[in-house]
Amino acid sequence: MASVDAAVSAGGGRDAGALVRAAAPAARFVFRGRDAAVATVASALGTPLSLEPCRASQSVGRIALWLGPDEWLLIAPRSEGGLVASVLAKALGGVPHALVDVSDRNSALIVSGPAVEDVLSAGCPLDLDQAAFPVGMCTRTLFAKAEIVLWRTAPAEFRVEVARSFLPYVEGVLAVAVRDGG
Amino acid sequence: MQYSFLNLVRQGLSGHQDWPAQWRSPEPKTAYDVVVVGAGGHGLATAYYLAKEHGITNVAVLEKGWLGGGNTGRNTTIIRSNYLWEESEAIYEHALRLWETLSRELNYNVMYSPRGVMMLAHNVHDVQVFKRHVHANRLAGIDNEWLSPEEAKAFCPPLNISRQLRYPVLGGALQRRGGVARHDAVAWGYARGADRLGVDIIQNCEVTGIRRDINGAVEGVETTRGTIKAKKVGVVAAGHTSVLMAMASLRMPIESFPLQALVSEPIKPVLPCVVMSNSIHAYISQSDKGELVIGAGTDVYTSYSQTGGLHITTHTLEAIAELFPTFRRLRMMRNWGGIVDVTPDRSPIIGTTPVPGLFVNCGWGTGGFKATPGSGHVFAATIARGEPHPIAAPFSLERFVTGRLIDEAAAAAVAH
Amino acid sequence: MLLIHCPYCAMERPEIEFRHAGEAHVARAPDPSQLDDETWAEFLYFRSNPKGVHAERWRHVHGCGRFFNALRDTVSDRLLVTYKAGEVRPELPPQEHSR
Amino acid sequence: MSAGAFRTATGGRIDRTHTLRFTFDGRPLQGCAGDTLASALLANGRHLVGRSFKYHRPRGIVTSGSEEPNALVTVVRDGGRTTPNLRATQVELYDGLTAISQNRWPSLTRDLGAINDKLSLMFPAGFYYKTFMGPRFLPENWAWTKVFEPAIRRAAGLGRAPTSADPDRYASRYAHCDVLVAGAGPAGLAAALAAAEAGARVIVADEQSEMGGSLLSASRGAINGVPTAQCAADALAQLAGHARVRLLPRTTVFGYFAQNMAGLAERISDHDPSPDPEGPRERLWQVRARHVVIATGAIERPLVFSNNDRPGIMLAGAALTYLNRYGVTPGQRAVIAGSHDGIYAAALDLAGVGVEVAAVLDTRADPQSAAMAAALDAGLPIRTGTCIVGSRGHLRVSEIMIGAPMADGSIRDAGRIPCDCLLMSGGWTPSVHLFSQSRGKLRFDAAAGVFLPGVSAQSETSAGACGGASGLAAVIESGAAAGRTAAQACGFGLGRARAYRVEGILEATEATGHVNAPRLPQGMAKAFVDFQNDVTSRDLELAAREGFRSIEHIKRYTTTGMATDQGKTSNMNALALVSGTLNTTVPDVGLTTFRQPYTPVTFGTLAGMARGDLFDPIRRTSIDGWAQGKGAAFEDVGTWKRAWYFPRAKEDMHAAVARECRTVRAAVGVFDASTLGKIEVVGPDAAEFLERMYVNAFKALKPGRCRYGILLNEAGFVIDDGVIARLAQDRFHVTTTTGGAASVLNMMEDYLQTEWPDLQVWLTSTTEQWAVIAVQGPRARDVIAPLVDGADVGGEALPHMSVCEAKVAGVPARLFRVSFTGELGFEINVPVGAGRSVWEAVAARVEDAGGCAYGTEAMHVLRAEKGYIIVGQETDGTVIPEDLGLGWAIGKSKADFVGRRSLVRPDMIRTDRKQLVGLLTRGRDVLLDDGAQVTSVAAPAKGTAALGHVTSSYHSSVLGKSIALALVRGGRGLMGQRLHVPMPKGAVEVEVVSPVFYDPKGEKLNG
Ligand SMILES: Cc1cc2nc3c(=O)[nH]c(=O)nc-3n(C[C@H](O)[C@H](O)[C@H](O)COP(=O)(O)OP(=O)(O)OC[C@H]3O[C@@H](n4cnc5c(N)ncnc54)[C@H](O)[C@@H]3O)c2cc1C
Ligand SMILES: NC(=O)c1ccc[n+]([C@@H]2O[C@H](COP(=O)([O-])OP(=O)(O)OC[C@H]3O[C@@H](n4cnc5c(N)ncnc54)[C@H](O)[C@@H]3O)[C@@H](O)[C@H]2O)c1
Ligand SMILES: Cc1cc2nc3c(=O)[nH]c(=O)nc-3n(C[C@H](O)[C@H](O)[C@H](O)COP(=O)(O)O)c2cc1C
Ligand SMILES: [Zn+2]
Repeated sequence: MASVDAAVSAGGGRDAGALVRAAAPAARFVFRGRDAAVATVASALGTPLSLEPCRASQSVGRIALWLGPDEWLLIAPRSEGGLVASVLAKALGGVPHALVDVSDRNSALIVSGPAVEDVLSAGCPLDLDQAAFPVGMCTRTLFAKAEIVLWRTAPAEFRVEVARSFLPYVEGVLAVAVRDGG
Repeated sequence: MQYSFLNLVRQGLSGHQDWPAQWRSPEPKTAYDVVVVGAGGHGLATAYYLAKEHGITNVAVLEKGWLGGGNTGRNTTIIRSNYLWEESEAIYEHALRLWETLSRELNYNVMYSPRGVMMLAHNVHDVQVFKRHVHANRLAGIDNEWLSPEEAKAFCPPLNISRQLRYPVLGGALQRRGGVARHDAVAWGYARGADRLGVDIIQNCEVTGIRRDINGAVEGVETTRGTIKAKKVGVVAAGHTSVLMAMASLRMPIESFPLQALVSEPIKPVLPCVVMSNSIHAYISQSDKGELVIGAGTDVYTSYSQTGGLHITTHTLEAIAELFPTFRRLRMMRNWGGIVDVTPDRSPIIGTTPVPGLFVNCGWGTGGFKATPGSGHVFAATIARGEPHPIAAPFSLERFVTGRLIDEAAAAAVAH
Repeated sequence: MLLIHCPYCAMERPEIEFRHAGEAHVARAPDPSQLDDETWAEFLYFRSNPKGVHAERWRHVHGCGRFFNALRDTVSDRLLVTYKAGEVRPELPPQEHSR
Repeated sequence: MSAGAFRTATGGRIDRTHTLRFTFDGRPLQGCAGDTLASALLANGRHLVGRSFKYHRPRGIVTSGSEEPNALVTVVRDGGRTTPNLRATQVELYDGLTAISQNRWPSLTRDLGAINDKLSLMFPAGFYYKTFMGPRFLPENWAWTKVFEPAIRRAAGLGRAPTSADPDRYASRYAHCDVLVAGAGPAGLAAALAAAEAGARVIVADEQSEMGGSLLSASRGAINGVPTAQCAADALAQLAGHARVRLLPRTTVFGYFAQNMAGLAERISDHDPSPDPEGPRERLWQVRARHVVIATGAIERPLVFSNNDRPGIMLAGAALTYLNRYGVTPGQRAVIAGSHDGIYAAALDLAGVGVEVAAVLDTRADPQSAAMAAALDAGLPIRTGTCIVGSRGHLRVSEIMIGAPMADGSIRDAGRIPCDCLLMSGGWTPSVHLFSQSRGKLRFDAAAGVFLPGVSAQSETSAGACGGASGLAAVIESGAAAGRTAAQACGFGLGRARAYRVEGILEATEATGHVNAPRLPQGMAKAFVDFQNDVTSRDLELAAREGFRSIEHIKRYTTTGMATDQGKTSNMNALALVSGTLNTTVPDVGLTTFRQPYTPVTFGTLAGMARGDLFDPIRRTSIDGWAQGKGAAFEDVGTWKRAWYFPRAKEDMHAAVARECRTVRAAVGVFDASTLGKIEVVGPDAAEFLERMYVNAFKALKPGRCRYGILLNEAGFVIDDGVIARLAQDRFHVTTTTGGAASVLNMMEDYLQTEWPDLQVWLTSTTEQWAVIAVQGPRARDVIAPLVDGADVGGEALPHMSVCEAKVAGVPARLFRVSFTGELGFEINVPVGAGRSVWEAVAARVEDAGGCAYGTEAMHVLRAEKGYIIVGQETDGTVIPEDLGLGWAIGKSKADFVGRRSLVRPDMIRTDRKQLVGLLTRGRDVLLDDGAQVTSVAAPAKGTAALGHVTSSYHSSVLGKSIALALVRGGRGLMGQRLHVPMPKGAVEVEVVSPVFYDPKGEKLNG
């Protein structure tokens, strides 16, 4: 911010610059279980499941978002849904756990751009500064009056998972926020 | 000196030099027949009726702060009696009848203003619930009528009845005898009335202990101004009830929550009645001074702090601005909180306790201002006779054991 | 709006992500049918509602979803400590009581 | 001279080359860019701007900031943008601004309401409590409600509310920072710089359009060699250079909440003559700061003397601001009075631009200061030991009366001084509002006579004048120190302290000046303490005389401090007066509570973007678009929109619902049940868990079968119900009511996590995973069979209350054989993404089969015909299963489940509880009202207790009559009896019947 004006306009300017787009269709599973099952899932999925709170892990397009101490949201390309389901089912065999297909439950948006923090801050009460919400952090939280799962995928990019029926609302609030520069 | 127009004129001519104190500030005596703990509207009314109706004048009302400074001094003053259950109808209607004659009774203009309380329905379920109220109330002889959206608008012109609203107004239940009163005047009027009958109102006197004799019966209270003896103690401490009852080792079915209210800057009259919307949490009227008086919801956690979170306020104003889009540019001038004592069934507790000589009147939660005269009246009778007044009887503590709750919340969300 | 440390997320989060869940350590009897009406009523309805340090339950409902316990001063509304469900109520350093 | 006769030739921060036109009460005037409405009015010699609340006294501009009590105006804009009660001192001038005065009729100069001033003896504080109760010969309250109260209401209020809806938008933002600095005067700027230089993330907010606070009003002196007036700009430029600093001008820190959360109101577009119609007008900031620096300055106090409220009487500090910041002189001949050195600086500056200084009156007997010496040097007429006792003038002060206090407390007449303005300073009150809101404890500084921040309750520091610092050097020093402390509190290093060298300032010798002992009026004259609410010294005395001791009582009785300025200029004066009258000390009387907001905040700002469609989420099912296409009417159920009925040409609701019901019974209907809550309960202990939660037995339920589940709360009352299917040994598909979805899941998690953590079972919400298409009616099987692949939908393979997996219309589905209509029924659950397409395939076949889509209303009628309950309609939180005739559902052999213990409490086993029954009206078409009461006689006496109430009432087109469900005391024992339902047009006779009106044997379930 070179001048007073620039500093001020970041608070209210309209050229703030953030883009909202739909994420590619995905297969999703909620996996819940205890330690034994967690390890099994990780190896079957090919992605470690973060045991550290509020952290995402991913490899080869398979994503595991920590949602709670016994709950992960697994995301894979839509086309791999069936495969993932069967691989996990097989691996988990007799291990107590819950694996529930929620592919259609959520929709996802990608919000990106230099003003992404301000735009999301129009509705999200969390500190989105990179020091507080680094790349790789994920969590359930609120966006205005909707619950979302927020995952920072890059310094200026977040993925927003939202229950399907809340999508128009979240998009509506985001549109206003983008227009207002947050 | 009687309050009257004539005396006002007379005093005006002599510079208002001769008005006596509205109440004394006496030193506490060592003993009283009855000690009332809490100089809110309910406690003061209790003392007034003890003296007036039961001839018990050797009474002290002990107040830890300034009289009327609890919820009596911080509520949105909505008065109505169109409650659902017969037990509730009885007590709130008893109170409403007293409101109608209260100013002259006390010789103090409490500015009771029956301008109508309208409760809005926003969905089919609301409509069903309110119609049930209307029918129940009519049977009980309590006025309550159903208004179409257009009738609601005619009664309250600034109301937005657009069908496009997120939660459109599908109609409303109107109690015309409902309204508001000047909250401070209620406390002051009862204080002056009780004082004139000989009651000692002792402010800045916090009760810190309840003394019991070897049989466990009450024999007095400890206060920050010394021990005061009394064989009968009535606790009327609203949000602080649990704290006081704990002094007698009693646990209560009560939790204390912050409840907020706010006023706008004063404007010329725009809102002729009281409007309540339970399902989107908004309560609004306009005071005689011109401010919009707006009630919000409770915070979710128990607290004794008389403040609340901003998000509760914003939530309320969202609803107000949606229902009254012409108010959106008006401004909040002051926001405050009170501590309300909430029972599991949102109905009060009035009566005896397991401790002989100890009486309690509490649990009015978010809606006890309207009950002030009736509550004081039946509680005075209960203390005087040592057994519950018939109207108070259903509101016993025992109901939580038997399960015979009087659940106003179940049927109608919040009850202001 | 309070700021509450979630012991499962291991960070402070804003109050609106949580749902308050009443007094903590009010245990449900293993076999309620053994209780008399008074004791059952005590469990259902009677609460300590203290002015001062209060043990209460919160759920991080719009977060990790876990229920946990907190000690909060109901006069200042300050959260003194939070701890996981099932853990015993922690002792507070003496000065915390007096605040 | 452009833009006003009272404009100085040079100086100030306005742009003299840029003239702005505006009108006040219709009169065209001119100002300059950079003016406020107040400064522009003053530049035109206009002091009279409003009328007071009660007595309608003519009033002028008293201050230059947000504390202004008098100069409230309505700014008129297009449409619903007109705004009342704005402070002229805060309204930034723009070209074309239209302002009008308030609370006067017919005009500001001739206001009929001023009669109140003449009659004021009848209107002391609290007069209304003492009268208006009669006359006795009229009914109680009649005169009050019909005559007096309406008159009082009409007289009260200030401006008028807009008459059309506000078209503007409001934005909101959460923000986080290390250090929030409230106020950007010298203290705030120094704090912000220090914190920023230490590396902290900083937000600086100032309510004014330009940052700099008192620096903007400085006329002399320099900091580190830079002229003071330039210093603010330099500091701001430096701050702007820090990437982690956010500067928010026009932003009021209005509230300080728990755990260092602050509420900020940013005004974005009101100062703009033609604001961007798309942009927001204001923005709410909810800032969570690790440390807060409060640098909000101090507020000057008026003097209290007779008629101290005339236009032309203003605060000395304000006059300095008008002069030095706006290039405006307050008049031609000024008297400057006070008990504080500030008066000398004001006098010197005014004299410097050619204003005639008629007198400088210092109430102090023997003041000694550099400032006074400078004034003496300049030859100004100074009188010490002198006070003001009154003023004269009609719409503007023309003369003041002065006196000399004598040793015995009396005052000797010391003459009169003609003038056209009086500039007063009763000393300064530190702005401890935010500190106090943070729940910090104030302390009384007896030496300075002010309340100052004492013990902090949160992580904050007060700096500058609000913290008691006096003199610019000390103010800056305290600001810089606060900034460093703040950064350190956030874990940043202390860093190098900047040095500030202040020169050439006329420093005050005392921080604030004692609260001026008021010079109380004689005779009829009034001395105002709270200007806006017209509270006089006499009102305060009266309150004390009437026994009000607590300042809280006095506030409420007299309304002092309760106006829109919340006593910013008046509270300390009131306090001094009261403590004098009560013969105690100021700290003993104490302050009233400081509450947010610091200055009023627009409702719209607080409501933010929550309006219209964004008020609350609008949730629509995947099939909703289809229903809209068919012209369905919708109803709100929680946050969902549900198709209510599907009217065809010319049909009203009644006709549509009747047709839908008949069609379902005769052929088949299709219904969107997607909003039902769904929870997948999985794990080895799933059955055990459900067994404990629900009243029903689930351990015995076989995979592939369903059971109707009833959920109680621990008090035994029904709170939810739904069909629960066992998909596998360890997997259940639980459904809940639409409204109960979230709370049931929460309750289940609660028991699982805290009561039975040992159970190995996990819950996942699948409400939004599945679209649910209910196909009900005798032809239901015919309709779906061809679409189903991989399962036998025959009655043997898929009996009532069973479930299977299959493909429906090519989509993997969970297919339930269940019925909420009493007809043969299926509920097809498919992933939401395929919901619409499967629905369309099913709906097409339904139509071919002579069926139709039906909405929630028909669903309600159909289930009522069968006596099926709806939670929330037949139940209201006070109903136990037995009341509903659902006792059979309770697992008899179960030792425990949620709510079981409560069912044997005394009140639950009473025999006269209300029980669910059916009611048939005598006339087949008479429809009972929902909620109508049931009585034993047709015309019960007033106050008779009802036997019960109607829970559901419909016209059944299928049965050709009206039906109702009701909860009636001992109802199951009253079968066949006649009761009555009082309705507005008279009681209706009803017969008590079984709640199952249709197909009591349940034969239709099998098609
Ligand atoms: C924001 C808000 C809005 C409301 N709106 C409405 C409404 O619109 N309509 C309505 O009917 N009701 C409303 N209510 C509820 C209503 O205010 C209360 O139910 C009612 O005023 C209670 O009166 P009270 O006399 O019992 O209690 P209070 O007025 O609170 O009096 C209790 C007194 O006990 C004193 N006390 C406590 N502990 C001690 C002790 N140890 N020793 C001595 N004294 C003690 C307290 O200081 C207090 O003065 C509202 C409440 C709030 C907070
Ligand atoms: N202490 C005294 O008695 C006294 C008297 C007069 C002048 N002064 C001088 O005034 C200066 C004081 O400097 P300072 O920095 O402490 O105060 P200041 O008055 O210069 O600055 C305070 C700033 O805070 C802003 N502000 C106040 N409340 C606010 C809120 N709630 N939200 C947002 N902004 C808000 C004001 O608009 C102002 O710009 C010094 O130069 C001092 O010598 C002091
Ligand atoms: C019905 C009602 C109207 C009020 N009107 C005003 C008002 O016009 N001005 C004002 O400053 N406060 C008003 N208040 C608020 C009081 O100033 C005060 O905030 C409230 O009594 C709580 O006390 P506290 O803020 O001192 O804790 C009003 C309060 C009530 C209950
Ligand atoms: Zn958490």
